[in-house]
Amino acid sequence: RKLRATRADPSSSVRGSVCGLRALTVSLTKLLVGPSSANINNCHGSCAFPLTNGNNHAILLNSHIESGNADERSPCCVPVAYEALEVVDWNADGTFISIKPDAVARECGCR
Amino acid sequence: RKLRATRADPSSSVRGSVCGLRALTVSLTKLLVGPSSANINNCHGSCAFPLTNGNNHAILLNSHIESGNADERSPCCVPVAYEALEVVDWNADGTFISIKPDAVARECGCR
Amino acid sequence: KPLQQKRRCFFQITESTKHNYRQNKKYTAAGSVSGSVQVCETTDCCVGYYRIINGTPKADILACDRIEKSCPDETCKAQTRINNQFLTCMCNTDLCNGNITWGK
Amino acid sequence: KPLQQKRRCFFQITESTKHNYRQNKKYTAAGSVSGSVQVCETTDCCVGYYRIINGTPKADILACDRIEKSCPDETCKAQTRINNQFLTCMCNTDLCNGNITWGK
Repeated sequence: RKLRATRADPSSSVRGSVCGLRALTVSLTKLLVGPSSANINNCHGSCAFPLTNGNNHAILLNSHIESGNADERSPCCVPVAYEALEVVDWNADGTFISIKPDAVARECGCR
Repeated sequence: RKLRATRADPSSSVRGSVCGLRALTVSLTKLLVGPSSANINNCHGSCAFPLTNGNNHAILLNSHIESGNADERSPCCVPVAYEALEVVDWNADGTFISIKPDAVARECGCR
Repeated sequence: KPLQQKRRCFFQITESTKHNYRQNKKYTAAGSVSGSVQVCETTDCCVGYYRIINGTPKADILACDRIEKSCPDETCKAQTRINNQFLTCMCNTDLCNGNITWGK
Repeated sequence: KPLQQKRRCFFQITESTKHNYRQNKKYTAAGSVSGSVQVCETTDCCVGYYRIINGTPKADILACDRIEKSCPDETCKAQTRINNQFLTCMCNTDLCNGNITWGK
């Protein structure tokens, strides 16, 4: 059910690594009581042709841009699936365990 | 259930328009038999502080970047909800009506 | 707005394969069909989609429009698609999708 | 690996509000509780989470660790959080989370 992708310029195949997941440990001490840090992962890499993990909108957008519309926002490598993170959060009454949804990236795609 | 967002530098409030949906008409003549063009929309705008349409991962990522990690991939304004597009597709046997899922952007967010 | 007669288009869908036929039967929802004519319910556009076999266009779909949404011409002017493997045409007069017209 | 005794931590959760108490009861899943002591099932870390009221830390949670995952110190060294409104400490010896220690 995916559209076929075409390209305008076959010479533009030189590119960085393809869009994918990379570990990223961030400090949480400014936002939360615990934990002090967590691996939330991040998405990095190219979304140029051929799109290996794009949906139909990204394929159509890439085709439009490769036809000469370079000013349009091009597909971006972003998380498309997440996991929750268990933390110790806080309110006026003290600290409490809380589940933060969509906090850890689990899968990347071109969107 | 969202994390509170904090910022490192209160002076960085000058920014472009906030991440949102914009119309985008693309030609489909290279990919499909019909229609000749369609409005698939696209997402444009800033994902800087304060994140109005980010999830917990984007909030944590922004906090990490504003703490001085400028080399990390920052949140990107991308479609987070789509509609399908009805088209006339083709195969070796001829042309046929087909529903392409996730072809038209309906909502944007920072991811 | 005065009472207007509904657009009439030629109707035909090939049975090249079960899959394509099943999909293209959706065109019957665009208006009531009797024989080879369809009376359009929600459009003023007739369309034709053709496969080119040995240089000759063979109609896969003739019907009231479902997806093009616009048809500025009175006759069904051929537009090539996918490296000249297919033709598309659309037009805005009664039974205008029976013949492809060429050139400007 | 020789048979080892499981880590024992002080256990306490406040009933400041129903919401916070209901959430913090999840700490009982980290090990069996008898009185004010918990025997940890899956961790060697004890933790303490404190709110600072009028300059004095008040324990909200004392328990076996669920979320910190690492505890290099033998004593429970105070770490301030959220503009000194809260304290966190974690440690890796039996009943080490009964007292906060300060400084390096």
